[in-house]
Amino acid sequence: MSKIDFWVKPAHARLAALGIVVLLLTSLLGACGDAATPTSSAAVTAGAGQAGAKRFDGQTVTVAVGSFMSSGVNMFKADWEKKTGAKVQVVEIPFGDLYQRLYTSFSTGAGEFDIAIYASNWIPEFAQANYILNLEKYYPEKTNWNDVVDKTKKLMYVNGQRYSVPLDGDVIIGYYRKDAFENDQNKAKFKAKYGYDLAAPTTWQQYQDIAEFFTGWDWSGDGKPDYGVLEAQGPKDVGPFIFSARAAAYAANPKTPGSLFFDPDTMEPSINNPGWVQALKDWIAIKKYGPAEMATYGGGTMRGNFVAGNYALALDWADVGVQAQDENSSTIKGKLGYYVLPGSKKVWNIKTKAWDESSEVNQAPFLGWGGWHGSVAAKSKVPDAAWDFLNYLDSTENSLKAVTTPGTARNPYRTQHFENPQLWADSPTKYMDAGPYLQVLKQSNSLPNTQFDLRIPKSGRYSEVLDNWVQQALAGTITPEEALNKAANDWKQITNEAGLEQQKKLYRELEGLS
Amino acid sequence: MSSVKLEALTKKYGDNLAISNLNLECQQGEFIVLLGRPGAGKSTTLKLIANIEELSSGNIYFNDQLINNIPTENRNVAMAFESYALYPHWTVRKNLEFPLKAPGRNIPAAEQEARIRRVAELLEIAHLLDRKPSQLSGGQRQRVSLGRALVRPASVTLLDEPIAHLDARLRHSLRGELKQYQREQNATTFYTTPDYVEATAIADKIAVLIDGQVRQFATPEVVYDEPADIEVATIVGDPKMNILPLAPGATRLEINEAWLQLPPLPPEAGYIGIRPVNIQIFENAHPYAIRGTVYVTEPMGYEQVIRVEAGEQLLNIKTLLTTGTFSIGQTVWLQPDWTTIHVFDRSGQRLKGGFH
Amino acid sequence: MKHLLIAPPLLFFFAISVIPLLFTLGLSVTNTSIGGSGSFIGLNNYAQLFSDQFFLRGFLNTILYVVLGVTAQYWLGLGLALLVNSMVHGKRLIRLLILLPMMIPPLIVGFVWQTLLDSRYGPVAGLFTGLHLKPVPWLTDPTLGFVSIVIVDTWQWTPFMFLLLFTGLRTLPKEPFEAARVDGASSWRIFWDHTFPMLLPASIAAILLRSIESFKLFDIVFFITGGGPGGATNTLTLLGYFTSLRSGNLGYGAAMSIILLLTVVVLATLILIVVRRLMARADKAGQQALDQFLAEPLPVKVA
Amino acid sequence: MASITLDKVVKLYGKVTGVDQISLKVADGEFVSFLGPSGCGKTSTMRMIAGLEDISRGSIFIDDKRVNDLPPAGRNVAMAFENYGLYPQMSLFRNIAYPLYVRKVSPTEVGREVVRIARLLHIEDLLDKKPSDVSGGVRQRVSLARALVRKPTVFLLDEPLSHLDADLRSSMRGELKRLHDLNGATTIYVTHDQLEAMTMSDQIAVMNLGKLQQVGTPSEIFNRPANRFVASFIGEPAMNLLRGRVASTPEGVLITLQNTPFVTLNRETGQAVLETARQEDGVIEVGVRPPDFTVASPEKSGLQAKVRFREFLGETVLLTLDTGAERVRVVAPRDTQARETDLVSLVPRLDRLHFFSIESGMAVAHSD
Repeated sequence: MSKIDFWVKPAHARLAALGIVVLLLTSLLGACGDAATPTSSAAVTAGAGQAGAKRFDGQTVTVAVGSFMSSGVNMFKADWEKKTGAKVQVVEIPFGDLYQRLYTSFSTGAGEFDIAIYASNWIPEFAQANYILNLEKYYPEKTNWNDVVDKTKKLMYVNGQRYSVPLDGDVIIGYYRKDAFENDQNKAKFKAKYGYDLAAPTTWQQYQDIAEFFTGWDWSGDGKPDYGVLEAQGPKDVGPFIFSARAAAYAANPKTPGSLFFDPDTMEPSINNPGWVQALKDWIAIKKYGPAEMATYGGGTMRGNFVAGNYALALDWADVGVQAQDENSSTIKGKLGYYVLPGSKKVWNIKTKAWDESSEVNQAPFLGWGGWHGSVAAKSKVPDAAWDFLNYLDSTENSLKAVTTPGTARNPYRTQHFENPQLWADSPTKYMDAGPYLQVLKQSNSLPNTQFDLRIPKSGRYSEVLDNWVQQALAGTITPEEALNKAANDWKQITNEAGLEQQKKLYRELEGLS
Repeated sequence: MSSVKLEALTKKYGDNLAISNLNLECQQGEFIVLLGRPGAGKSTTLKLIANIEELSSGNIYFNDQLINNIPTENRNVAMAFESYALYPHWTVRKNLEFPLKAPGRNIPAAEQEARIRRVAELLEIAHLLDRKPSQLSGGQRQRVSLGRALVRPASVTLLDEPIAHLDARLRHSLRGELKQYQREQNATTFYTTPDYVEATAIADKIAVLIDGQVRQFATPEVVYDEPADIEVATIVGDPKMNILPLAPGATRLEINEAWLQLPPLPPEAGYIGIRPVNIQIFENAHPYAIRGTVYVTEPMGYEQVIRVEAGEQLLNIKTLLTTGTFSIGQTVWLQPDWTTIHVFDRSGQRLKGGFH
Repeated sequence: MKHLLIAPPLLFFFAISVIPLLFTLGLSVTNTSIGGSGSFIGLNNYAQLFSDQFFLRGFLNTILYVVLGVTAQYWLGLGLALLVNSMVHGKRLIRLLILLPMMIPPLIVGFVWQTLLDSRYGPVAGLFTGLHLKPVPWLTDPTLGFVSIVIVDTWQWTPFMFLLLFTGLRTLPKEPFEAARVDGASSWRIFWDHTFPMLLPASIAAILLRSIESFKLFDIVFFITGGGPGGATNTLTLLGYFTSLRSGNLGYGAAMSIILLLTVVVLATLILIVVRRLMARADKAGQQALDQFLAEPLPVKVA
Repeated sequence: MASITLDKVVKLYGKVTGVDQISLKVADGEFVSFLGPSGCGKTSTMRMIAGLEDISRGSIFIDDKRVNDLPPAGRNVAMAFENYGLYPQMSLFRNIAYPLYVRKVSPTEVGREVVRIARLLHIEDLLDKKPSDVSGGVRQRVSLARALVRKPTVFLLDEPLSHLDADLRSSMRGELKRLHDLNGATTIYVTHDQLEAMTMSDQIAVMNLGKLQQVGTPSEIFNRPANRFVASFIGEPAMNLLRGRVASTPEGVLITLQNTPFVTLNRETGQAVLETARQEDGVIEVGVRPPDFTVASPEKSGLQAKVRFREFLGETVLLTLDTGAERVRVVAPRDTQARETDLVSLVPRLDRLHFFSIESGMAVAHSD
């Protein structure tokens, strides 16, 4: 997940699902669909086997990609074309429409796209429906497989087979304002008030204390009162990911693995258990430590505001780190500290229906959204070239180039990306003090209790329902308990519609249970 | 330059009969005026001839050839619309040129130019040739519209109230010139107007249209002197002809306790008509006269019109101003000149023959 | 022959309007989702709609947006139109200025208003603080969020009303107004007796157009509040969009569309009826007086 | 009832002068027409009297009260508009009643007055109709009724008949005149139709290009036009204006047209003509109305002319003739024998000749 809101807001809502419904809705919504229709010309030409010709001469690879990730593809396009003789046609699709476009294209067998670059959360659904190619037969030729971060590797397996090529790593981490935290006066004041040292929060309670502490006075020195926290609490955006990330510490119990979203034995939703309720209460509690507008912020607006400098704490993917380096919009370059998502000393146990309390902090970093992956369409007529292009995008050299270039929407996902901070300092990002940043990212990716996002089919609907009810609780119209109970209710219905057994089987498999 | 025959033309708009059983026949080169009140069917008749409106029934012949099924563009008619219908994006010259350039006309450029010149001079718009319609006054636009109809030779020229919006001076001079021009071109012309003076002045023959029918088709003199019925009689002439109803078999006219002996009339006579100039008016009691009260007087230059209430009637009298000065409410005496009366039957039809 | 000629356009119309409508109707009685085929579930979707708290809120919101927004836009637009119409100089410039909001893309409108209403940097907040008032959470309080959307919608679409009403005003004959002045009527009376009734046809057209458009309110909400907080500013189109096309619940979304369509039709009809009644009543008073005096013999001699 | 006085009234539209220094007195109860072609300033003048337009300079008095700054409602004038200015959304009843409603007259009184006026104008059966449902003639009468119902001190009528068809125009002309005769209210009537002005007015104020050309009774205007404009604007067909050479002879002052002697004037008339002509190369403009020529056989002495068109007008014929350089129109009895292309001699009536200065266009003399 990178750079721009999860729910991209297109200037005209593009309504592009099953064409016909759209006609009516279009007239009602006052929106107009202008979906680009790429021409498919994926035929393998005779030239492919001729002597002296390049490997994929005359082939055309059509790539469907979420529009804000396109530069991470385009920057390598020309080189690969030159090398292989193939043509690459990039179809940029606004993120909001990406799922529908891919699904429609795949399910109608239009064979529009050879490569889909999309959220790894959808891999299981597409793989199960045989929309995307099992890549096992290609993987032996991949030389840098081992270098991929473990958790990212796992995202690519369905039924023990790999279906994608990784292009991005997504984990949510915490940010704080190093400059404010290291100020002696602040430190003393904080200690006096809360009885412990001011430092990056390790529990959500500390997070809340710090947020409170930095709210309502001018610690940044710009003459206006500042805020303790900034999170993306707006509707229809990244809210569900941030909220799930907060819930993980309370609800991802290492004793009952794979129980963050559902009870893996019954497929009963977990999201209304006291762990989640606590997380929601926390989330509501920090509203008063941020600006009122926080209630409307998506990921993009949150990032833009945070780097403007009036907030002590934030939660986000790797993006805030990169955005803070841009001196044109950021006032906090070099003032940023990082931490693995705070944890909790109590964690809910769905089996005993009680809190497991401990002096150890339960940390459960959250791989929200999972990152951009590329798959080859099952119907592609040029699978070899498609694989080759994806592999090229993920080559050791190119992936490093991509993750250190701003605007590519690709974040580190290979161990080599974390190893050499100097490379980051020298890259176009000109990252200042990349060491701690990379350290926290790497750690978040590799803790034993790091949690995957919900990846079973209909994850979008689960997410939307959760968002709707959580928004109500945030607005104060209903209680947190009520909200999550209603959400759980709706989740049950969605699960039933999709087929409970089928969902359970896949959920268990993806969570590593059997 | 065709003869035209209209045979039992009928035009319905829904249930509304705009033209009913209209018949008319004219020779090549004749100047025909369709005279009638607004709504009488004048414009509709022109549109039927041009096939802008579709006939409900009836036949139209040009030169004895049935042309019912020939589309407008092939009828070779030229038409000036009352609403002008100029091309707003073209100059006056281009507007005039357009009919000459139509496919199949093949008029040499020099002749085109000569025709435009001639028409522009005739209509006094030569100095306006390079302007666009939006830069013209209403009267100028009407002249351009008229010019567009006159500029090319056509089987029939149709002019729908073509000079209605011009000032009096131009109207007077133009109508003579227009007729002269059409005569030179040997053009068959249909011309509509609600103004009887215009009609009698310009027409070879007038067709008086009432309720979508031709009531009388004759030379101006005949229409004026021998109107076919009461309605025709009251359309032609200003002020209107006075129409007096007669009791059945009456031998005298009784008004305001006085009576006038009538000339011998046929038994079917229902009305007599007297033109306003044919009634004498006296300020003092006069033998052989009926009494009336002045309703209003209207002096106009050398003449005056006096309306007099006499019994149920409001009679128009036209006389010289020197006859006397009358004021509203004054009692006067009237004496018709029986030698000039028109006699109509009960249905309003003219009775033939002399009665004096 | 002539009827044959209009057949192709008719078929085309049928194809682009009736068929999709029927398709949507069909879809609305299934549980089709974007991921697969659905099966017939009768009126379940509709039944569910009426117990769906988000839908009901969105429905109510939509109606309120239409009623409040269009009312505000109408009176403001009318006021501006009258003002500009009475100006002697600078009409062109002021007209252009008034029309500007309408021409700004919704994305920018959203950004501008978010900034204007921001409780930290916004000039509106600045104004409140300047007056020693507490800054108001325009976009984040459920009620105020709703009000803000009405304000922004009004800001953006009053120009449209203005344009229609101004055009309407300019096409009114001048003479009745001069006659009324000579007759001795005050400006206020002239407005109520003449301007307003004579402008009614234009007003009806403008109100109908804006009402139907308002039912489709989408972009401003999408960009400013995203339907929040807690669904307080949701509209039916926004819900329909998210339901059908974001979470792929096509059957349910189709049912929403059908309800929206029905509501638009019913409300537009209602508006027409109400306005017709108004027009009819306007002349009733005079009619009654007339009846009264024609009924009884008069103590005057006819001249 | 009231008198109206205009004192050097000027109306400027930007830099254009619409009305130029008009001074005029309208006596109490008079019917005065403002007559002139479109754009001559007659309507502007009336609108200034009504208060619908600002007065740029000068003063307007109603009775002896200066009304420049009074709004229309304060002047107690009633006006009928060229396009009637009816209230389209109101019934005819409400239209007529409106000025009374506005003045908060009691409903009983309103009803009585409206019906009284409606009967006077024969529209009492149509009062429940809307303006769009009735003919132009009825609208015209409603417009008048609305003006009459108020019993104002001044009536202002702006081309009230211009949109009626000929029949109706002719009968309404009479009705209006009678109405004025009956109620005697001071009336100002704007028209471009000389016939309307001639038939109805006590006084006619002829205007052109924003300036007052002549004020007088219809007879004065017709028989003694003050200048070339008035002479040709009044009377239909228009007066013939012919160029004549002036010479003094023992018998008197001889006018020659086309090198043939035309008339010899007596000393009195002749002197004025002679004096003007002396300053203008010996040339004068002779005005002869079309009925004031007699058509005689060509051997008779008179203006030699060739008939170009002969147009039948009913009682008379209108001849258009060429006299070499000029074109002349003559209205003659219908039994006149002259046909197209015939040569004739035109003999003028000596007591109906008018003489204008070529340069200034001002009347020099009238031979009556």
